[in-house]
Amino acid sequence: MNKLMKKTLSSVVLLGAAAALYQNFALMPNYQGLNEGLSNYIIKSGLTDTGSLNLITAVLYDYRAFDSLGESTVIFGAVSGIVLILSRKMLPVSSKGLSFIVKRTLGIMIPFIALFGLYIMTHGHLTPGGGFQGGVILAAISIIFSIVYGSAFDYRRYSPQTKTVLETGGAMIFLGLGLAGILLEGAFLKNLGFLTVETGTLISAGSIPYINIGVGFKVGAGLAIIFYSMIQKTFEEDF
Amino acid sequence: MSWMNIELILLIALPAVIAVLMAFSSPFKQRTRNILAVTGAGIELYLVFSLFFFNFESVKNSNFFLQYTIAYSDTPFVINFAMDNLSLLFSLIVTGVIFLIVIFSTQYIREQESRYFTLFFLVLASIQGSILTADLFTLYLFIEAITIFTTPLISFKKTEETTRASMQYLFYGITGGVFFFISIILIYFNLGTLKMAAAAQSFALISTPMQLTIIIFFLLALIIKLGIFPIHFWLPRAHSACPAPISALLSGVLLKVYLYIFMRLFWTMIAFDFLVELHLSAFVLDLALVSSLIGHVFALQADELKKMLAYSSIGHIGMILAVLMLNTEAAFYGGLMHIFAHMLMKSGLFLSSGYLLRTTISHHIDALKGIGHKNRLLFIAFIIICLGIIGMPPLFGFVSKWFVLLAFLEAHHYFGAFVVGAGSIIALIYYLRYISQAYETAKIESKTLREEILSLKYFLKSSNIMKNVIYTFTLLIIFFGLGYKFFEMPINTAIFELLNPQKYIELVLGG
Amino acid sequence: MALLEIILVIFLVFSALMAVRFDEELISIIFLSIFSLVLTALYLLHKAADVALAEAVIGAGLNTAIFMSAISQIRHGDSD
Amino acid sequence: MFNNLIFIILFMLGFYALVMKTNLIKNVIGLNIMEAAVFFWVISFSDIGGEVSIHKLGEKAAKFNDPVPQALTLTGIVIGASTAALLLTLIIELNKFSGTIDRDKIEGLND
Repeated sequence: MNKLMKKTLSSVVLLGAAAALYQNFALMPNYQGLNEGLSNYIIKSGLTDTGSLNLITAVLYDYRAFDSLGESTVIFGAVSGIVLILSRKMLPVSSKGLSFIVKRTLGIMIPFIALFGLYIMTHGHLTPGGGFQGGVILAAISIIFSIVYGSAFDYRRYSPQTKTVLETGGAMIFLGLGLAGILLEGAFLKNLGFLTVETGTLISAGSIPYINIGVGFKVGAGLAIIFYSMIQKTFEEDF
Repeated sequence: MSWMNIELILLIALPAVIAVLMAFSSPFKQRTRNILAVTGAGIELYLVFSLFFFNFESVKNSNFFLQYTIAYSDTPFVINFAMDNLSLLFSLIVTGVIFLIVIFSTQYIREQESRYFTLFFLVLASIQGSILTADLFTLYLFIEAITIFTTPLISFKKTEETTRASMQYLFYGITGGVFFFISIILIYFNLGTLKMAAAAQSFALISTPMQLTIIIFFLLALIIKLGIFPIHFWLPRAHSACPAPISALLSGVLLKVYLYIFMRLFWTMIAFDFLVELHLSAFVLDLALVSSLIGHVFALQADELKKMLAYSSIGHIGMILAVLMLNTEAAFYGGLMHIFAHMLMKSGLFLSSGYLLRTTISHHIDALKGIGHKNRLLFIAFIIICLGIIGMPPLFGFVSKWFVLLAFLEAHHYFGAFVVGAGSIIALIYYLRYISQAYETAKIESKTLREEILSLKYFLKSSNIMKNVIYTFTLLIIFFGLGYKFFEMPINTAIFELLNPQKYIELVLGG
Repeated sequence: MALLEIILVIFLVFSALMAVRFDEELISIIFLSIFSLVLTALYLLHKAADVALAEAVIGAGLNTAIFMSAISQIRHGDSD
Repeated sequence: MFNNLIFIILFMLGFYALVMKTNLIKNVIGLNIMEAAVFFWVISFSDIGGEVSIHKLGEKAAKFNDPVPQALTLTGIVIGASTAALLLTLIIELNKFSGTIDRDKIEGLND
């Protein structure tokens, strides 16, 4: 009875809030890309400013690169937090995986997945994608290894130490490019324009591809560490 | 150009770099790590202090302003960092308190130090970032970062209670973050900007219901983060579960940083007149006062020292928010003064509670029995800070509470004045309850007071460092209580900043 | 085009509803993954290719794996 | 508008799961749905019928979709994923102590 009352009461409150919200959101002006806002500027001069065909990458890694730096710091903090919360003395790993067929098939597929991840990472300024997406695809390889081959395989190939080094290396690339921006171009995280060969090719858009690579390794290694530290306990019985 | 005002970036980047170094410091000796931590926080403090010192004249004339623009300075939407008198004052005091907390934690934390300091310095970096940023989305990012970095620190002891508390903290924090994101994106869609200054200039152009939506989502997010009355359950749990330095960080520093963000948003960005126009200021005022009373009353029935301190934080934060809502000069004076007083006193109280209870397992009131005889001098310091927070005359807490009371009386808001007085009286009862408990036992053989004072001359002896930090807090409270005039000039310039947001807006957009 | 969007949106709401409704966590998580996948398609329809890629990789891929690894470690009490 | 309606339905659904469900995993799922609802609304609202905001070499596109909300959404998605991971980690740890993930059965959470 009490539970039912609580449920109806909260449902009524939620519905009321929903109705009020709907009333207000219906008043949003029709969005037409804003004549004087940011977006118009980016669309007009994003290519000439940054040399990146992909405007979202231009925003993420050039105009608002500091946000991306902060975001990768958030992942770094989340990784250290999760490792702190889950820290264990033993690292129980399992070498038991799935069946032979699955292992073979994925053995063939994984190089292509890695290639795809690297492609997404390095072509962030030309096609959809970028450091984050490519990095997560690389992390997915680690996840597949853990599931299919058992976490011992993943542990042997890419130990947590390697991943930590990769993660910090990625962050250092990002930060180093930011500092290089101060020294060479005169502002923190400013794009290094002299690195561009020709707009529209792989080596263009100044430092954006390098930032993408840094972010990719950082995010990929970080998320792989998160998954790895969360999965450890699962296979304890195998020992 | 490139080196101008680079300190603003340095203030954020330096703690982050130290955090990364700390992450790899596990093979180091403990001593090396402690030196690294204290040096890092010290350099940070030196940087802020030098900003204050070398710009003293312009601070005095309240035309101090620093700005650093990242990358393209000629585009309409760059991320920039700005520091005016208000942010300088906050940055200075926050960094000072955090410096003392770092010194304390070098001795207090005995396990997993490298992870602890990694997260601690990341929190410091995001606090500095959220104080300095002039961009809404960067502000959102830093607020989320603070929430994410403090969560593992709350569950640092890894017991059931701490895990539960930190999980609840994270749930509430993320929900608040989602509300914040909605507000920011609404501002972007309506005004096409993410800069606080540009949004401030054209906020009046938004239709009134939309303004209401934006303001309500901001208010919801900040009320969750500040632990104001309807959504305050998580606060005492989270603030009492963690190790003492983290309690001091959360209760002493972080809540004030959220208050700073509150001021930045509702005075600089959204002019306060909109809140008055929409009848929200009176509502928030009453809510904050009720929250203040409830916090004090709950503190009365709390049986654990740290929980009591956390509930008392709810009381004080409610009071500060209420007095700020009066929107008069006297109110700002009292409110800002009490923000700093409470920052010092609550940090001192949490640190000394951590020191006093470091050997006992439970924090229950019974565990305090006889503790006043064991550590005489330290307990005297504890009592002095308690008296300060209750509002006894020569101490800092009295001065600030007095100005808050005056502000309420000046605005003829007698309920507010009543809450301040009643809060003090209730606080007197619950602090006395704990103090009397500490002396309630037969005499225990221990050092005499004289011996304890004499042993203090080994200033840097590791067993004395924690005590010395607490004594520093006590001395600061006595010192500022007598010499509160030191705060007069900086607070007045900060009030100037709050009452004239036009200056900030013009300077950010102009340069 | 419009029809496709309507179908997808209905499916989106349906999968969210199922993810909230079902009591068993495994089914909820699978529905959450479907939710992310449908959301990816909708992002593509709205011409947000980068976000679609991120949602597909993070929402449907990584999140599901993390959720799964979480529920595989959770012991249930006497009753649920 | 159509998208507003979907946003509010999804948001309230997520909020319901966050507040009313007692299963902690369900609460995380609710939080995820809430965030996804906001992101979906942002993307659908900023869609003004333009092209994917990527320049094509040698062509001049007439109209692009706004890239800034998409960039913000991307950041939001990544932060959401890391918070979900952190929350689930805490739930695993809590489960070790109390042996359940029912919010009502864990003392101290049932208010």
